[in-house]
This record gives sequence, C-alpha cells and structure tokens, in this order.
Amino acid sequence: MLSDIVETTAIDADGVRLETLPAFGRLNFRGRAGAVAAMSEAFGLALPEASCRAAIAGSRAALWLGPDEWLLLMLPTETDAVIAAAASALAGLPHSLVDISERQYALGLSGRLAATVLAGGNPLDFDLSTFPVGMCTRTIMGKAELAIWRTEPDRFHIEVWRSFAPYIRGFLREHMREFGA
Amino acid sequence: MPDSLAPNLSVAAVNEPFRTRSGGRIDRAKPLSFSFDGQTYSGVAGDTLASALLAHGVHLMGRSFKYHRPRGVMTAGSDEPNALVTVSRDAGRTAPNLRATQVELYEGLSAISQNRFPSLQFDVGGINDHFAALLPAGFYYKTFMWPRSFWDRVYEPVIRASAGLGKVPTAPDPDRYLQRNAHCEVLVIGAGPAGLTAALAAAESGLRVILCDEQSELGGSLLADTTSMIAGKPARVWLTETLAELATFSNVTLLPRTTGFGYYPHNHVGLVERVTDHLASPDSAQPRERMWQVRAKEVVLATGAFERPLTFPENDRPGIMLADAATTFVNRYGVKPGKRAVIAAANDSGYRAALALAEAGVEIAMIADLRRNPSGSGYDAARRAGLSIETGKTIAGTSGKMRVDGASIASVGEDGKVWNTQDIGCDLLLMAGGWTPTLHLYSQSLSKLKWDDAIQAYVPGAVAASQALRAAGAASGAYGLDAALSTGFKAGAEAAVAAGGDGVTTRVFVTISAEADASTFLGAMPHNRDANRVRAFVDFQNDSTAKDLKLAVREGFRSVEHAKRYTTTGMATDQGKTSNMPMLGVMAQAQGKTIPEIGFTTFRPPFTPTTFGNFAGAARGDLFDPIRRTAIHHWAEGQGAVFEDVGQWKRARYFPRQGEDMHAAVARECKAVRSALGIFDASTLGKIEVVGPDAAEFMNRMYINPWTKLGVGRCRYGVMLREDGFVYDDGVVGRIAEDRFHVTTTTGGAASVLNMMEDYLQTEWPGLNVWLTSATEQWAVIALQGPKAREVLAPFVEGIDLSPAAFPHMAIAEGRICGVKTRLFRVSFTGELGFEINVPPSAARRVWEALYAEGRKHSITPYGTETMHVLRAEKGFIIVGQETDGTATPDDVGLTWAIGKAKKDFVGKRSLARPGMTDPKRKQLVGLLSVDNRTVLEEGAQIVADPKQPKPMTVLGHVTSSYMSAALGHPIALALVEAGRSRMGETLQVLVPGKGSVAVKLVSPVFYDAEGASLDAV
Amino acid sequence: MLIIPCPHCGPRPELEFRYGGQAHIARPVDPSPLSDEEWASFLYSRDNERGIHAERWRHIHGCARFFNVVRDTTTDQILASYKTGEFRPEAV
Amino acid sequence: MERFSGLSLLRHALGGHQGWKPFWREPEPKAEYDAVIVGGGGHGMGAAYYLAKEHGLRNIAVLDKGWLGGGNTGRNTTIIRSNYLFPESAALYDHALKIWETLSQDLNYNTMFSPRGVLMLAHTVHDVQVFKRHVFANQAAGVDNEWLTAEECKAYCPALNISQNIRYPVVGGALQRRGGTARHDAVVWGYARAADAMGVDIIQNCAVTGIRRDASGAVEGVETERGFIRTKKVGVSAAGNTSVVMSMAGLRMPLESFPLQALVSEPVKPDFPCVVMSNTIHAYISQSDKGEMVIGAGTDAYTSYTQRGGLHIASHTLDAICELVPMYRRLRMLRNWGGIVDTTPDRSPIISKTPVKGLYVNCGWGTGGFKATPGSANLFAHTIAKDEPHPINAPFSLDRFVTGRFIDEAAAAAVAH
Repeated sequence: MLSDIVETTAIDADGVRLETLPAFGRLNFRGRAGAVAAMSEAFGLALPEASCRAAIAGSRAALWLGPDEWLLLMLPTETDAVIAAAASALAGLPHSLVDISERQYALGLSGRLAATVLAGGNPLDFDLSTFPVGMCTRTIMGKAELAIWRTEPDRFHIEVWRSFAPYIRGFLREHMREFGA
Repeated sequence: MPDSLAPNLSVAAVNEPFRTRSGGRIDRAKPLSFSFDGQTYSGVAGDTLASALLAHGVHLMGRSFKYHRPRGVMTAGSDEPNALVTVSRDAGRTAPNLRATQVELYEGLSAISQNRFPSLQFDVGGINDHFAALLPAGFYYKTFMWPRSFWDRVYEPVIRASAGLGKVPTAPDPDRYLQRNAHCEVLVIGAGPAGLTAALAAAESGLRVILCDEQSELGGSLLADTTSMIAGKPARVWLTETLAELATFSNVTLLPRTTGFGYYPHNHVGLVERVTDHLASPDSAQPRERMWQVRAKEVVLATGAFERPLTFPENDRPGIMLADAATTFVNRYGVKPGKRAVIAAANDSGYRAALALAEAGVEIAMIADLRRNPSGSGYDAARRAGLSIETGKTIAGTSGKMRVDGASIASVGEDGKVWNTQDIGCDLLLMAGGWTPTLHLYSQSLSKLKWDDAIQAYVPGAVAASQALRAAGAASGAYGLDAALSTGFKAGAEAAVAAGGDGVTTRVFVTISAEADASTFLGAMPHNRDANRVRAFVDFQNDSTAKDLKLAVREGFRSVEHAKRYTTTGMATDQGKTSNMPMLGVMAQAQGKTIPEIGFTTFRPPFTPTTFGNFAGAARGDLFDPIRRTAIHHWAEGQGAVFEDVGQWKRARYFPRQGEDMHAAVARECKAVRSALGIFDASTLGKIEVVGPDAAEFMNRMYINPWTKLGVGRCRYGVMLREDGFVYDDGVVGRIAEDRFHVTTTTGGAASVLNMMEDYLQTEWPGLNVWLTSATEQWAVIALQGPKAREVLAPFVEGIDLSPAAFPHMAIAEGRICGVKTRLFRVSFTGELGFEINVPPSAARRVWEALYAEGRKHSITPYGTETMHVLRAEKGFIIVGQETDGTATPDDVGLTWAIGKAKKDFVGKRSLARPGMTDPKRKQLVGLLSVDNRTVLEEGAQIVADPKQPKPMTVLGHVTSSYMSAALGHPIALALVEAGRSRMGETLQVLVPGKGSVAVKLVSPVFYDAEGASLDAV
Repeated sequence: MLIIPCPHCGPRPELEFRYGGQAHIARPVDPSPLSDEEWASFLYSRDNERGIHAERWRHIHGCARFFNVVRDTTTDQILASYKTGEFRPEAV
Repeated sequence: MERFSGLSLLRHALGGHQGWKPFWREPEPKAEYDAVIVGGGGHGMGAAYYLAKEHGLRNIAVLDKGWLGGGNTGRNTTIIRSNYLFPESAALYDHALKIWETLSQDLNYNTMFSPRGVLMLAHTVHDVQVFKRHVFANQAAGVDNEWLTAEECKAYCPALNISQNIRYPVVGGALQRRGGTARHDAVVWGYARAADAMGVDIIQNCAVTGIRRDASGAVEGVETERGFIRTKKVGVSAAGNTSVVMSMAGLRMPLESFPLQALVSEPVKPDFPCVVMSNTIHAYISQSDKGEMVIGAGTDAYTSYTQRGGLHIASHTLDAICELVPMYRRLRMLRNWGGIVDTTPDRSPIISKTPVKGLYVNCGWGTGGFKATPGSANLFAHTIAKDEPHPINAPFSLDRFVTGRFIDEAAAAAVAH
C-alpha cells in the first residue's frame, strides 16, 4: 500500500494543491533508433525524439528522459500487455525494457502558485517560454531527485522514487505553508 | 508610509525632544513603544531603532571591540560600524549584532546594547582604553608566550571573554527560513534613482525584471531628498509615481527589505528578503527571512555610494556621524541628531547636511571645510543661508566622554602645517569625507575595479568572463541625481537589450538638484598634536587607528592584505564599508605611494551579514536529509524495532522484547534463525537491472567474477573493484534471462555503483548493447532464513518448484507469491536455508504479514541488521565497509576464488599486479578466538605480537567484526592481520587500552558449519 | 552554482550534474602489458590545467549522460560542451 | 632579531611604538642561491626556516607570486590534530603537533596555538566503528585520542545538540585533547621573521615562470618575473598551483585542485569551546579568539583556480551547523571565501623527491594542510637538504602511486582531513 510509505491525502493552500496521483504502469525503455521505432509501434505512441518532451495518446504517455531513455506511463492493467507486445515487436533488436511501476509514484501539483512552490527547491526556470507545457525532465528538489512534467500551464506531474516521496511531499508542503497549507 | 506632501503635524511626539514637528517619512500618528537596555522609549511608525533613540537624544548605542570605547550611531544604514544591538523577541528569537540603523521599529521591540559590563554607561572593559598604549596593532603576537602553558589556560580565555560582540541566543531559533529560486532577464540591485530608472527601462522591454533594495522602502537617496525636483515634481512625488508605474508591470517584481548579498559564478546572485522582522506579531506561516537565488541574464548594480568618514584625532565619540546620515535622520526620520553642530567637510555633502539641519532648527556652529576653495551648490546655498563657513580647516581633536561636547578646529596651510586651534562647543560633529561607490557585488563577481583619479575612487572595470553585469549611478562613479537617473535608465535599457529584449524608448529626466561633487580627502587629516599619542580611528568597530596602520607599515606589512590582517582594519562586521578607503589613504600616506599602487582588498560575500538560517532554508529536522523507509518500516516500528541510519535509509537494527538490551535481543534472534526461522527486511539493498545482448560481457568487465557460463535461473556472489584494485562493492547477481541480470549492491553503494557502471558503459564501452536501470525501489525484499524457511514459504508461492533439486542454493526464479509477482532468490547470508523474496513494495507488507502469520507455528522471529551481521560473521562472510575499508584487495579478504581466472581484463585487474598489492606482508582476513573463550573483543581494536613494546607500537592488524556467537556459545571475531593466513594457529594480543591485552588465536574466518550442511536443511 | 550546457538538455544548473574529472583519458584497451609507471600515469596523472580544461560531467539528475565540457579554470567560463566520443572542438 | 616580550612592548610603548623594525627585509633577488623555495605560505616559509636553522643553509630564497601567506595559509579554518588512522599518517601529523606545542617560543612569535581539543562526531553505527578504530590505532601509536559518549560530548561542548530529534543524532565522538587551533597568519609571519633574521631572502610579488634544467636534466635555476635565479635545489610548495609549477619541469602530477570554501559568523561572546568536526553531516566549526564562528565548508565539485565557489556549498555546511547547534541559526555569516586545495588520489600528501634531480615537492595536502605546517616544513627541509626523505615522510613519496602503497585515510576512515 502506498500509505505504508507516505501519506496520501491532498494538501490544499491558496493557489496551490498537492495531491497523490493514481497508480500508473511504468516501463523504462532503453534502446537505439531501430528499437525506438519498434517500441513506438508496440506502445501505440511515437516516443518523442526531442529532448525533454513528453507525448500522450489516450491512457499512455512517453516521457523523454535521456537520448536513449524513455519513461512509459500507462494504466497499471496495461503493463503486462505492453511488455508482451514489445517482446514480439522488438525481437532481435537490442534494447532494455524494465518494469518500474512500483519504483516511483506520482504527485500532482497544480494551481497558479504551483511553479512558485516548485521554485522553493528547484533551480529550473518554470516560465512557460523555457518550460512549456509538454516539457519533462529529471531534476532535483532540495536533496532528492525527481522528474517534473508540465501537463498544463498550472499543472505539474511529478515522478518520485518511492522512498523519497515523503521527503518531497514534506518539502513541498513546507513551501506551501505561507500560502495557507 | 505616508507619501503625501501635506505636513504631518497632527500628533507631534511631545516626549521625543529631538523629533521635528513635521516632515519625514514617519507617521507621527502611530506611536510605538520600545525598550533599549530595559528603559522604555517612544517612537513612531517608520522609525528605525537608531532614529527613535536619536529622537530622545540617545547617541550612545554601543561599545567598541577592543578598547570598549563608548560609541554612537555613525551612519543611517548598512554601513553602521558602531550601533550594534541585540534584538530579542524571546530566548530563541534573539539576534545579536544588528545595526540599530537597520532595525525597523515595531510595537514592543526590545533591544539591548552589547560588549559592555555591567552597563553601556559604565563598562569595566573600558579599562582597556587606558592601556591602549600597550595594545597597539598585533600586540598579542609579541607577548603572552610565557610560561608556555599560560596561553590557552590564562591569556586566551581572558582575551576571548573580552572579545566578541553580542551573545549567542540561549535557545534554538524556532523561526522558519525558506529559499526560492528565481529567474529574470534583468536584476536591478538598489532602488535609488539609478535603480528605479534602470528597472523602468528594463520593464518597458517586457522582460522579467526584479528590483530589490535593502531598505524598508524603495527609493534610496530619494527617501531623504526634500529639495530636488524631478520632471518638475518634488523628488518624493516622482518616487511615488515611479513606484506606482513599476507596479503596473506584471513582468516586474519589487522586493523591498531585500539585500543582494552575494554574486556567484554564472550570474547567480543571492538576495535575502527580511519578511517578518519588522512586524510586531509575525505570522508563523511566514518565513522570517527568504533567500532568493536569482539567475539573471543581466544584472544592474545601482547600489549607490557610501560616505567616507574623516580620519582625525578622537573622531569616534558619540555624536560624531556622517553628514549624509544626519541629512537622512532629519529629512527621512524627522529627527534632529543634535542641537549644535560642527561639520567637518571635504565634500559638498557637508553643506547639504548643514542646510537640512539648520532648516530643522539645529544650530550650525561651524562648517569647517578642509578645502581652501570649496565650491558646489550646497556650498553656495549655505553661504546664501548665512551659515558659518571656514575653509582650510582641519579637526585636531574632539572632547566629551559619552557624547562629543566640543571640537578643536585648526587652520591648515598648503604645506600641511597646522596652527590656530580653536575649541568649539557642539553636541554633533559631522564628517563629509566624500564618497565611495558601492562595488562589493561587482568585485565579488570577479569583475575588475579600476582607479579613477578624478573622483579618487575605484570604479567598475572589466567584467569577469561568464558574468553579465554593469553598474549605474553613484555605484559607477556617476554622482548626482541627474547622472543617477540617466545612467540608470541607460544601464537598464542596455541590460534589456543584452538580455534579448527589444530596443527601448529613451527618457530624459530633467532635474533641479544638487550638483554632483566628487571632492574627497583620504588619509589622516593633518593636526598639530603628538602623533604618537592621539588616536584617529579608521576601523571604528575594531578600534584600529591611523597609528596602527603606520605601525604595520613600519613592521613590513606593506601589502594592504597584510596590513588588514595585522591590524584587523576592515574585518569588522561592516566589512570595511566605512574603513577600507580611509585605510588605503593612510597606507598610501605612510608609504609615500598613490592609492592604486597600494592596491585594495578583495570583497567577499556577503555584502552585509546574512542569517545562517537562510542558507539552511527548509533543510532542517526531517527535511535536513531525506529519510528513506522501506515498505516494512511501519510494521517493524509497531514491533518495537530499534532503527539505525544507513545512508539515508532507516534500517531495523534489532527487535527488543520487554526488558531486553541489544545483546539479549540479538542472541535470541540469532538462535531463532539457526534453530527455526527468522524474517528480515532486506529491501534497502541496491538493485540494478542489467539488460541487453551484451549484458554478460558487461558483467565480465565490471566484476572480478566470470559470468558467461552462469546459467539462467542461477545466482552468483559478485565482487566489484575500483580501477585501483580495491574492493568497491559486492552482492548477489541473478541471471533472469540470457540478456538480463538482476544485480544487487550494498545499501550504501547502490547509487555510486550504478554511476560507476554508467561511467564505463557510456565512456569506455559505448558500443556494448546493454542498459542499466535502477530497480532498488521496484522490489521490496523479504529474507526468510532458517531451517523452516521452505516449509513456511511454500504455501504462498505459485509457479516455482521449491524442492531442493529444482530450486537449489543460488537459484533464482520468477513466479507469484500471495498473488503478486515475485523474483525469488534462494540465497543465504546466514548459512541457513534461505530465500530472498522480491515483491512489489505495494504488496510487501501483505506478503510479509502472511509469511509472519504462517511462521508463527515455528516461532518466526523478525531480526535486524545486528543479527544479520552476527550470522554472516559466523559464516565468515565479509561486509564491504567493515572488513574492507577502501584499502583491501580481493585477496586480502579471501576472495581470490571469485576472480575469473580466464578473464584477460576486468576493472581493477591491472592494479592488482602492482608490487604494493602483492606484498606478502599485506593484511589478510582471519578469524580470532579469545583464548579465555569469553572476552568479546572491541571492533577496531589493534593486534600486536608484544603488548609491552614501547609506543608507537608495531601493529599487525585490527579487529574488523566482533560478536558473541549464540550458536557457538563463545565470542568470535574477524580481523585483518599482516600475513594472517600464514599465521593460523598463532596466538597474538589484542590491545585493550587501559587494561592491557587479550590473547587471541588466529583461526579460519568460517566459524560455523564450514561444510554448508545447514544450507539444505530439510 | 555553475550553469552547465548539457549537449542533450541545454543549459542546466550545476546541482543536476556530477563532475567526472579530466576528459579524454581513455582506458587502455589492454592494460596488462603496461608498465606500472604507465598504468599509474593512466590512473592518476592529471593536467590539472590552470586555464582551458577539457573535463567530463554527468547530467546525473537529468538525462544521465556523460559528456565533455571545455572550461577555463581561472574564470569558470564554459567554452564548449560536446557529447562523449566526440572530439574536442578545435577552436577551444 | 629583536626579542619580543611584554617588556619589549612596554619599552616601545614609551617610545610611541616608533622603534619597531620591519619583520623582514625586502631584498632584491640575488643571482644565485643554494636553494629556492617556490611558495611563501606556511609550508614553504617554514621549510626555509628549517633549512636555515637545522641544515645550515643560509643562502636561500623564498619566492611568492603574491604576498606571504596569501594562499591557503590565510584561508583555512586553522584546525590542528594528529589523530589519523594509519601509523604513517599519525607519525607525520604528530611530528607537526609536537612542533606546534613549542612553536611560539621557538619563533619568539605568538602563533596562539590553542590545544582546546578536536572532537569528531559520530552519527551512525558505522561512524562508531570507524572512530573507535581510530582511537585504538592512535593509542597504540602513542597519539592521544579518546572515545566520548554523546553525553560526554555535550559536557565537553555544551552548545552541541545531542537530542534524538535531529536527522542524524550524535551518538558519540572521538576527542583529541591535544588538538586545537592556531592563528594562521601568525604562523607564516613568525616563520618569515625568524627566517629573515637568519639571512633568508623573502621575495614577494615574484612569480616563477619557468624551471631551467641542464643537459643532464637536473635543475639549474628558476625563471621568474624578476629574472633568472640560479640554484641547484628547488623546493616547490605551491599548494593549489603545484601542478602549474611542476609542469614547468615537465612533470605531470597526481593532483587536482578544487575550490574549498570557509566562512565566519559575526563575532559573539565565547560559546563554543573546542573544535567540532562532523564528516557525516559535513560540519566543521570552532570559535576564534575574536569571537567569530569559524566554519569549514566542502569543496566544490570541479577543479578551479578562481578561489571562489558556489552558494550551495556554503548552504550545505550551514544546514548541518544549524542542526548541530540550533541556537546558531540566527547568527549571521560575515565573510565567506575560497582557497584552492590540491588533492591526491589517496588524499594523503606528497613530500618527495621527484624524477628531476634537484626538484622537490611538498603538495597534495587537500583540505588539511594547515595542521601539518611545521612538521611538513621541517620534513621538507630535511628532504631538500639531504636529498633523501626523512623516515617520517618516506612513505609519502611520489612512487606510491606506482606501487599502489597508498595511505588512504579518506577511504579507510570516510573522514575528511
């Protein structure tokens, strides 16, 4: 249970809300060009080639995390099927596909002050011109790593390793206190 | 603050004798009460502590560092060296060393003076002043050496007690501090006229602009300017309108009470915003202070200039202050700093102060100008006003104890000769020594300063590589309101263009204002007194004088850095804001050189002292460092587990029952595992999934072991070296598929092992088709160990045949347990039949509890890391970081067997062939048994042949692990001993400091079940 | 805190990176025939340049790639960054 | 050399302090010296002093590219201790500590050596194991070091927070009572004054631009900004700039130079009686006689010669300080600066001959060189004078990187120097 590790209740403040997002199926995909094309086919979604960009189709998303690395998000129930589809589509193509559904989980941070709260512990520039909707990247928050994906102008999807989640949650809450959290 | 021009006459504070009847940016309708040294005073909203005390005629606010001389407020801002106070809300909310000139008054503020005993008026430390002749610069280097033991026992404690300023708070600070990262195209530091127009220009480009200023209000010099007109309006009206205009820009962030304190590489600038210190009842949801870390494309420094004090004898008495400070007190705070003033002027600022004071009703006894032929708009106005002006005058001394009561004015000839001393009574003596552009941040950026002879000041020079900044207004050496407005706007516009903005409109600011004046005097002012006796202070807080600096030069400290360190000039809490230039002046005089020949000292962050809490920000308590907990943590907590920190992880160390200490608990846990069943949370072990057709080849290169022939479904204990040949990490590796390995690492090594693997893969072997994915948190790991392990586990497992033949020791299989996926390892770090059950963390607790419930039949016992350590030591298994310490080779710890002998290369192999690594005298892993069969050795204890030898002893080795073995009924230990494997059976001595030594016998490190019979317990 | 241009992700704050020491020191393909001195030189000798220095960084909290940077160690100015395996730009 | 004392101070006071003489001359460089030391910090200046005093070499010069003591000597946090793990290290640092104990008297200059104790805090079970091993090893080596419980740590340093409510509670500590601090500038000034009195030429603002070697490869002299100086022995003691100087003789060193930051608070009344080091949470703190809290920060990650580093480095150490001593959260940083530290692969120093005849090097002190100053200087002088290392510094030779005979204190102890 998620609650074995971290509180899951949402935190509200004036202009910003932190919530725990539902469970996702997650696959870490690594591979070279040929494999990428095949994986896109199997996943039903073209893996973005542009740095730090995410693509969405239906219940699935592919986040570029590195030049040969994508985080694939899907419904938990779809994971096995995607693994199976990839196994046949990628046969003979060197690649790595690892189930990391449970390695991390997702927080949602939204509201007009969401970027301000993120800026409490993250040195990236969240201006929409430099961090547009659809941008995703691994980065850091305080003393922990996380991945941030801007899904709407005032909404961020945050991926964080399981054991770091209480820290990230606490860190964000600390920066939401002045707004009433 | 009231901004209207209407005189604010309603409630003149009747009990504030030095308060003007009108004017200033204070609100006389809002009285405040506060206390200083226990006495209650009144003030008004808009006051600083300094202005409110001055309103009562209180100048004496502090004592100096060395001589404990009485000192009054000298400035009106962040350059204040004297008026340092401790402000306290409660025991934890107590801040020493605050400048009274920067402390904003609030209802109930409580401040005390510092560095005095028993009181500010009567300070016994003042005795130092009488012995000043014995205490020149650096006196302490020349004495206090005899007898030798007296330095730290006698002299130093006395010196330490008399030094220091305020006291440390007696309770932890409960307030919060936060940081915020910010990005902008143009950061403007300083919101005086230059900063305001810079921000306006940049704002019009549409780029993001941050404008900050250390003061409570934006406006800088305009806040005290009652005479200038800008664009046909009084300066304060223009200020109000300009701030309103700036506020209309959504791309502009205005930050008052925010100091730019540090300029770091790549245009990274630190600001600190004081959020609540000025409030009577701060909201605890607000941070007390906030550190802004700004990454700016371009920075405009509009930081103004500091006025220079003059260096004349006894220039430090309370009531002696900078001319511009007096102007500020009168014009901004509505406070007269005295009744009768003498003004020592080397700059027009003295005249402007005299005019402002005179208008407020202060008697101007004399303006004594050092210059023979002064000029300037202030001078002209003062003459028109009929003020008493004398030129060619120096100050030969002052009188008064707790307050200046007179000045000796003397004539000075062109040849420097001084005569005709005249004593004039006064309770206020102003110093107008000219100006120093404030370039601390400029210098911190590593940009160069250059000497400008025309204004006798350092001004901005070449900008440092990969920094982008410019100065404007007085900070750039462009003095006067006209220049401030125009250079500010130009700098803001240029910064915007450099930051990628469009060209901006030009604006012209027509002013009626005082002429700029760069006149100054640097160095000790001439006088006709005994130069060996009088003291003209240069660094007021640290009590260094012109005489001290001359002594330093005489003793060879010619470099300005040497003189600074020898005399401590410029090292006080104002960091030389008032003393640096006077120091250079005196040193230049003493060496007959020019100031640029003397050089200058480096400016270092912070610009003004910056609260530690800001740097820590949110990193306190639980947020100091992430606390990583496993999925089983709360269960273990419920069982009363005692945890230990292993890196960021919390691990259960042991599970004491009622009345048990650690030893008792561990003995019980050990017995349970050996006799029946134990359950252990191994989730923190690092896991890396190595996947790809070249996975085995990659493993061959990274680990000392051979991997090619490891069958799918089998595991192997792997050892990894650094390239220098020393053991780096270890762990069990399972082959899930031909192209897929499940690698485990130590808990602490997980991240660094992955980094090292990536390093080789990406940079040395990029052609290998293999990828690495951390799976540490994908799997929780439940270790089930003991003879009953299979029996308890079996009912829950689907799809894996657990029979010994089908699933032998060192096997791995994928299947399901309790309905969820598992990677099941049959491995043992205890020597017993054992399984490590990898399950998704979300299901881990459920699986754990199911196994635990089933295991109750066999008295299943949860055990912690301590028991794990004992059990593995009984088997002679090493722990990386305990048996190895970064200096052990595989052979040292008995792992030569693991090396793939046929492999031509692996990381670290070549290093193992170096002579130092093959030396037969290297320390080797052995077991130790206490000859008395009962002494548990201390870990880390040293092993010698002869405990009676003199020190330093020849040490043969040390104990790496030591435990009481419950299974064996006697203590066991592992040790690294010089050539240990050739010493089997020998007896050596383990030193027990203070108690002699314990005889130990060297034995095999495998103490328990050397044949491995227990692994296959049925 | 430096701003380091990652060849994959663009300019990023130093906190996302890990320094990797001098660049272009290739591990010998076959270390075994090297003398102890040659091996020590590979392992430990470094230019430690006061001036223009080619060095490795890893965007560990980003795209996780190692790459190379040319930096002036007297000013910390970064003159170039390029991917692992690419040659150091001639201009710097 | 005038003898300093309370009496001399009194005598000069009567003369208005007009009679004090320069501590050192400002000579022009001679054409030739018996030995030249490159680098006028504590280690280099001290080496010149011991060459003159103990080895009879008076015709020597110390060259510095800036002002004496302007490098790491004047930039460190002045911690002195000798409780190192390996016997080789303990012998080296204790050699230094013994000289510290009488240095003021030897130099007739108060270096303010203050053996107020150095307490190294343990926060984890692993720390306890490591520090106890140190304690036992030091006791066998004859170096004082003792184990304190958390409560004993608190008694020794009452400002410490030993409660369980911090992230990494203090579980004990290793105390070396003979350890402490000294006045950093005074060390180099004292050495300079005493060396000058024996005839050593101290030449400031004179950067070395080349090392000239003869046909046999041996050192012939040094090129400087002020001309060529002939000498057969060159001792390089240039700390962060060692690689630069050694490259002039064609040598590539096992060194990397990193920025190391330190900072002080505003002065406050005495509150912190000893030196406390915590490697686990990266906090190093003592209080100067002036009242400033002197705090060592970590190194920046990258090599640099800028003598400054990033804001996050200071932040990282101050968050630890605020946890360890939460009353100090409201104190304020007064000054933050950087030095350049040269580090070796095993984090132990090099005091060694080199493959170039007549060229000697003393470097690689990393973050811990100040404590070793007098011992290092003394041993370096021996190495230069005798053309062979003293037995104490023999293990700290350059060839250990070839043989693999490391003295890896950092790896072994996980303790910063």
